[in-house]
Amino acid sequence: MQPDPVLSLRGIVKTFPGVRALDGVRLDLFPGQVTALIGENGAGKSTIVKVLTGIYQPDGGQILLDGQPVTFPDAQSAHCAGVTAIHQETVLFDELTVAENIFIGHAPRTRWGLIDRRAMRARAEKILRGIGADIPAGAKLRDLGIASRHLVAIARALSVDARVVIMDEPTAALSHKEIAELYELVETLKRQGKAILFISHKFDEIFRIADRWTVFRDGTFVGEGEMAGTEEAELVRLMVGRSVDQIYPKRPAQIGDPVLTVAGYSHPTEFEDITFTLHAGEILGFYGLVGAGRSEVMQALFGITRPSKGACRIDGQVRVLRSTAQAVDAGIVYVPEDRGAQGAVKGLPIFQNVTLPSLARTGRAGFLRLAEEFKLARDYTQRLDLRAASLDQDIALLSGGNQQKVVIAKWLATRPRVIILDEPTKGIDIGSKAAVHDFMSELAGQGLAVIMVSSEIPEVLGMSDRVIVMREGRIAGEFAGDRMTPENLVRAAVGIDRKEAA
Amino acid sequence: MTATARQIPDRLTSPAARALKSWESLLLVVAVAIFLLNTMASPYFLDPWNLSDATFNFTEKAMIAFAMAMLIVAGEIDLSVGAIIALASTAMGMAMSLGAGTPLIVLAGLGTGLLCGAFNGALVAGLGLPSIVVTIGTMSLFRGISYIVLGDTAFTGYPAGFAWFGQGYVFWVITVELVIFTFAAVVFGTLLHRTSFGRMVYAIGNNPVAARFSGIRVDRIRFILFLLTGLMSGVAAVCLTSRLGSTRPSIAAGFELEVVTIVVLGGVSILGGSGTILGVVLAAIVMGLVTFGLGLLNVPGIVMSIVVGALLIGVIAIPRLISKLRT
Amino acid sequence: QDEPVRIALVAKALGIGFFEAAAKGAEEAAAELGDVEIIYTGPTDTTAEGQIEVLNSLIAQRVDAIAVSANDTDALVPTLKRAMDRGITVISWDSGVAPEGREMHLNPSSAPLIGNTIIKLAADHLPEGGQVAVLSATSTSTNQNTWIEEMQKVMGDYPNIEVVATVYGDDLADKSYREAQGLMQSYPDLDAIIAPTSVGIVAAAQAVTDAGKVGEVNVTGLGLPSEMAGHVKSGASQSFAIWNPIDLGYSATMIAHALATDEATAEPGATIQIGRMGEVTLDENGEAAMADPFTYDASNIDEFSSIF
Amino acid sequence: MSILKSREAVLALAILALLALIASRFPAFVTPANLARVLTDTSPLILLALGQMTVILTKCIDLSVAANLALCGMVAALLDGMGVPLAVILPAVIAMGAALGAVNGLLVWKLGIPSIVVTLGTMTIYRGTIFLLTNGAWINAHQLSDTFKALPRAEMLGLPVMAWIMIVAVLLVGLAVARLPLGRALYAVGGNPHAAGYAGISVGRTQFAAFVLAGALAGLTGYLWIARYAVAYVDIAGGFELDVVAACVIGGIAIAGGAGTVAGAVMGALFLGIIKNALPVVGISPFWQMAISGSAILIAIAVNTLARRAPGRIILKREEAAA
Ligand SMILES: Nc1ncnc2c1ncn2[C@@H]1O[C@H](COP(=O)(O)OP(=O)(O)OP(=O)(O)O)[C@@H](O)[C@H]1O
Ligand SMILES: Nc1ncnc2c1ncn2[C@@H]1O[C@H](COP(=O)(O)OP(=O)(O)OP(=O)(O)O)[C@@H](O)[C@H]1O
Ligand SMILES: [Mg+2]
Ligand SMILES: [Mg+2]
Repeated sequence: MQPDPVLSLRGIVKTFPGVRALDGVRLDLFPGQVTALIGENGAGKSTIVKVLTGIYQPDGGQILLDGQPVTFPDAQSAHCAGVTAIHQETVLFDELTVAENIFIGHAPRTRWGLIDRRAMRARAEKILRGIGADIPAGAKLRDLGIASRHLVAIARALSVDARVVIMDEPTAALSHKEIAELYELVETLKRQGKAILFISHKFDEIFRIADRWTVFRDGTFVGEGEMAGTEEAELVRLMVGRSVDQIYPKRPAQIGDPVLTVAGYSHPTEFEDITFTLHAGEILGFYGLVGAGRSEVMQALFGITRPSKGACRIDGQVRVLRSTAQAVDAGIVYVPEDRGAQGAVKGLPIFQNVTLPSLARTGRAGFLRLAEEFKLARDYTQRLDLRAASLDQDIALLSGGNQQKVVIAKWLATRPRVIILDEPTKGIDIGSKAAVHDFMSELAGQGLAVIMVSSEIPEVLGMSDRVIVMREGRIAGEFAGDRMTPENLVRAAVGIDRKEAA
Repeated sequence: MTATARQIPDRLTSPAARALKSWESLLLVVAVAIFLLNTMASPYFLDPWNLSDATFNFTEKAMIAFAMAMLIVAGEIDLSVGAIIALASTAMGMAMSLGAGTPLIVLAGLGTGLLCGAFNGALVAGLGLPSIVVTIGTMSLFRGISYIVLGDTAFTGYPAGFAWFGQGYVFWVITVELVIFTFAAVVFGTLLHRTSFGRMVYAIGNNPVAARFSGIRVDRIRFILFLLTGLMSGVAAVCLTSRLGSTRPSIAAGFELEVVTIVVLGGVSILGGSGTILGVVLAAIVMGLVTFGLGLLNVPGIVMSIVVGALLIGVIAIPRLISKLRT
Repeated sequence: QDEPVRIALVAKALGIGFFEAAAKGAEEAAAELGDVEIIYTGPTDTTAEGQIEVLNSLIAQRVDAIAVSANDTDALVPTLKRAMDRGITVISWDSGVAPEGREMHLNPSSAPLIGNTIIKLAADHLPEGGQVAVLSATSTSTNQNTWIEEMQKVMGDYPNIEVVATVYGDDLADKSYREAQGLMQSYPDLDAIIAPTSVGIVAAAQAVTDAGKVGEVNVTGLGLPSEMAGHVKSGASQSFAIWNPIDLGYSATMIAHALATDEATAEPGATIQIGRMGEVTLDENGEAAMADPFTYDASNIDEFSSIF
Repeated sequence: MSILKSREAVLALAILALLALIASRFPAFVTPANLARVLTDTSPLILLALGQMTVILTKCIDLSVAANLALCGMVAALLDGMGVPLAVILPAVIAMGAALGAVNGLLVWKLGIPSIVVTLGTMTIYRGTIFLLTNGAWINAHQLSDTFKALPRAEMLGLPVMAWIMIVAVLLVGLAVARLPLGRALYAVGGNPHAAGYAGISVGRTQFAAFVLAGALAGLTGYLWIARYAVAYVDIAGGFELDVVAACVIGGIAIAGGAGTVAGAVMGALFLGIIKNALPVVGISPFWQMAISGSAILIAIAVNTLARRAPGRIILKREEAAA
């Protein structure tokens, strides 16, 4: 028998200029239960979170708390009503202390209206201890590493006496050790009778912790139900509107000659002695925990950071890569992990984003030729099945997945020898993910050498011909063929071998 | 997978339709309105020679404004342009006192402009310091060097030929400065809107990190933009020195803010990433018309600056206010 | 001729008491002459570029005469030449422009006389001799520099007086104040500050008062009675000098009118009638001096402080 | 070691070194009486730097502070001329300064116009208004009442009231920034404006508050300035806005917002103030002063920015640490 929902949304509508992000959706959250919210990129999941936390005002519909209609005119009031969230974006401030980060907006005050720093600190320490985080409450946030920051974000969500806790893709930036800790936390919260809304694109975790599910598609509600007895395929079908049969369509490719040889690449603080060879037509996976330094190595190969030692050969020739421009000239391109900051040039139209590194080819003598640019952009974006209204639309108006396609198109248009994809499917829904994988296979099939950095084991195993595992800035192992098993990868990534030896 | 490929149209709105709704058309309307107002307000306004004199109110500042516009589009700013003029003018005076002829004097001015630009560029692009504060510093430094060289003296007695730049006419009422201004407008307009370089400038202004991750040599372009701004300050120094016929360290005081005002009025976003040279040209003309028209009515300069300040805020605020009231 | 004669009186900057007083004198001359329209104008701050923009608009209005107190001897020359090319009479007054840029220049007084006066004002109160310092306006202002130069020339007449420093207050109250403070700091035995500028003298007197050195350091130079009245009474300034700015504006207008209507021509040796002020004679540089500076002290300050 | 890492400590050392350098050429400069004088002279810069700091923390800039100061000062002088008692003038100019700041703040908050554009415009408007008020005329010492002029120079415990007012303002702003939710919000808004919205902090309202504070301080300084120098005219404190920004930058306030301290701003202003006061005294030619202060600014920026640069993430553990 089902208890009454703590929080219900009915007929919520939210429109942005040109987009109807939510179109009369409903959602129920029950005490002591985890409800998973599932949907493609741009389905409106984060938007509903923002409506629930008072950041956006709905254009229509009702929010019912214990059956009573309420409004959340700002973030404060949602807080007071006991609704708290770990947002998809980080909501933290570098220059403030951990305690201040946890309590900003609702800090305890003294009689004089001043912030009561002692009380704030004590309460912060208590919360941090409660989630097993060993972080000094007085430290400045900027001195913390990524994992600690995440714990602070969680502590912040727990700092109010919440009845409803929302987690919007909380695991996207976590490695599996922290993910395991998060699961425990969710269990604790459930036991405390809190209602939890859990948003994720990863089905394994949804099946592991959720009790109920709700699916959105294109801003509309398409269904809800109990987790027990529901098949993954059914959820996927509801979500995408069709069935997605093959998730990892790795085709056997013709592995050719070595294209890229990296020998002894080192950096004073980030990585050391990186040595590997990449062949034409090969997909080389790079696995490791978040913060293992994979992105750092890739960015050095792309000329962003300079290695202090080591050499890199392309097609047998030694190339010194001091800038991204030189890397592109040498035929190495990089699809960054941080799409918003490093990938898309928001403010420029799609076609200009695509031609940015190819202007020498589309133009003549330094002058632009728009017709050529449109042609190039059209060719590559259509091959990637981009969904856009027009090519001179600002890239910022596209959904995350489509922005990723533009960035990939941008690099393919330079006809590279090596393409590095850093977490190419992070935060991408299952349908688009399949498209990206499909396309990677196709590229490799055409003889392109591909490096894929990923933190998802199924993806690494499903797509790679060979896997290199990194730990703390060093190569911890290389696996191919039969040795490419989840156990081997995880052992190498967390360094279990070493611990056992000691 | 190409089976499902859909056609994406290149454009939904034609460039002409866009132009009609642009900032530049608004400025054009403002310029025409002020022109008509001036014609009605003063009988002296519609006189070719007077209009020709009026161009001096903006030509030198506008020359710098073109380069500054590119710099601001790229997300940087240079507040030292007035000081560069002072230093370049001082260098020209030194060249003259060493017996140099007109060509060498001009070269000294342009060269100094380039050097100052390179100095700013090295600090901003090379060391990665924020341009607004760097150029507040070099603003004192460059002008300070002028003061060290000149003290309370002045350079006078430039050769007769040198007067051509700031006082000469190319044809009838068309001044040399107006020709340089027009030429600079065309060159910078082409550079920003028709070349790969210009495209990269926009990319840097919108997202410098992503621009770098797209294989653009961001720092090199920033450096070049500071060089260009220095160079154009040098050109303005040649014109202004020639027009004044003398050099003092206090020359071109306060130019930087007027240049920035022209650029911003021209619709260039101070946050970088958007704006056009045409807008800057129109803004320069609007400023010139306003100051000259009010000057003919003997309105004190400070009252004119109120008008310019109000214009600056008003032109930006009113469209926003209207769209706010609509929703 | 129905059109009035339009004479533009251009100040170094608007708002300075000295020039406002001169404008009064110009209006007085206009009333006396009849049929004369005075356009009193000037830039907002004391820059040559600002003055040029003002001059351009005057040229465009085809005024009959321009009488300018220049912010820069040389920088205005090309513009003023253009004015003369278009048939406008150009003279300078108070602070001059180079001879190519004007028909004549009206000095408020003769430079040697002023140079001598300012040092004499200081020396008169220092029978034993002592240290004096000069607080000037901007380093580029022509008249200040000429006066200081003339002062240096006659230093031989005051053997016990030592000029220890020349500093610049840029005609800004706060900078002048700070410079005066700096002088007292650097030269603890300083006996007098000579400020041949109306902004500087007031600021220096204030600084001396604030430093509690009234009676120790005497502030003198050129200033306006209305602005200096308080400091004379407090004793911060024993005496100072100035010519009458009303007379100066009056004379400049008279001369501009005479030249514009061809009643007189500006050439060396020419004599020009200037109404109640009598006449002036141009020297070989085309310069003329109006009158001697007049010294104000406690005995006569009240009489003049309400006038200018 | 960690003390040396703090920007404020480095700046304090720089100030001491500067004083030592000056003292070696001119010992009288470091006498307590003279230092008190320098402190008093620098008070306006410190007061404005406090306001500017809060504005810069929120990712804005206020170029209109000097014009605001001049306008409020002129109004104070005019009110005094009308016989209004000082007890009324003082709150009136502070309120007026705050109102002028509020105009900036509203344009930034409600219309989203970049602050540099807004304040570039209001800077000329405010200054022009002074001209309209007085037709450009100066108000001189003899036109100001004695009580009006006396307040900032009256001495208490060896320091003029002007310096005491500054000290009180520093303490109050320091307390507000450290202990009021609004003060902490300044850092949040400047450090991560997007996230501030999620934390329930209105970016626009916080920026508005910073502008109002900067304006109120400018209004107060306007009175102090006019009373101290005993003269009011259009061009008072012309160009001072850039000195104020320079003081903040020297004090380590990040121009990109979100980082900086009250102590830093105060010391940045003191650093500039000492240089400005010392140069005439130690007998450096006036023509060198500008170049020297320009170089000082450049060196300070370079040191501040390079010191702040992130040292990298340091993935590689040192062997001994790992063991
Ligand atoms: N501030 C905004 N302005 C305009 N459109 C917006 C805004 N925020 C969201 N949208 C649009 O609303 C839709 C829903 O976005 P939302 O962020 O809720 O998706 P999501 O389901 O969270 O996707 P993802 O899985 O990628 O996080 C998208 O089309 C998005 O482009
Ligand atoms: N100390 C930190 N402070 C801020 N951000 C961090 C920190 N550590 C890691 N990150 C961010 O977290 C993300 C992952 O870290 P990082 O890129 O170092 O991991 P990686 O092992 O190189 O590879 P991967 O991209 O697979 O996670 C990046 O976006 C990075 O910017
Ligand atoms: Mg989302
Ligand atoms: Mg990474």
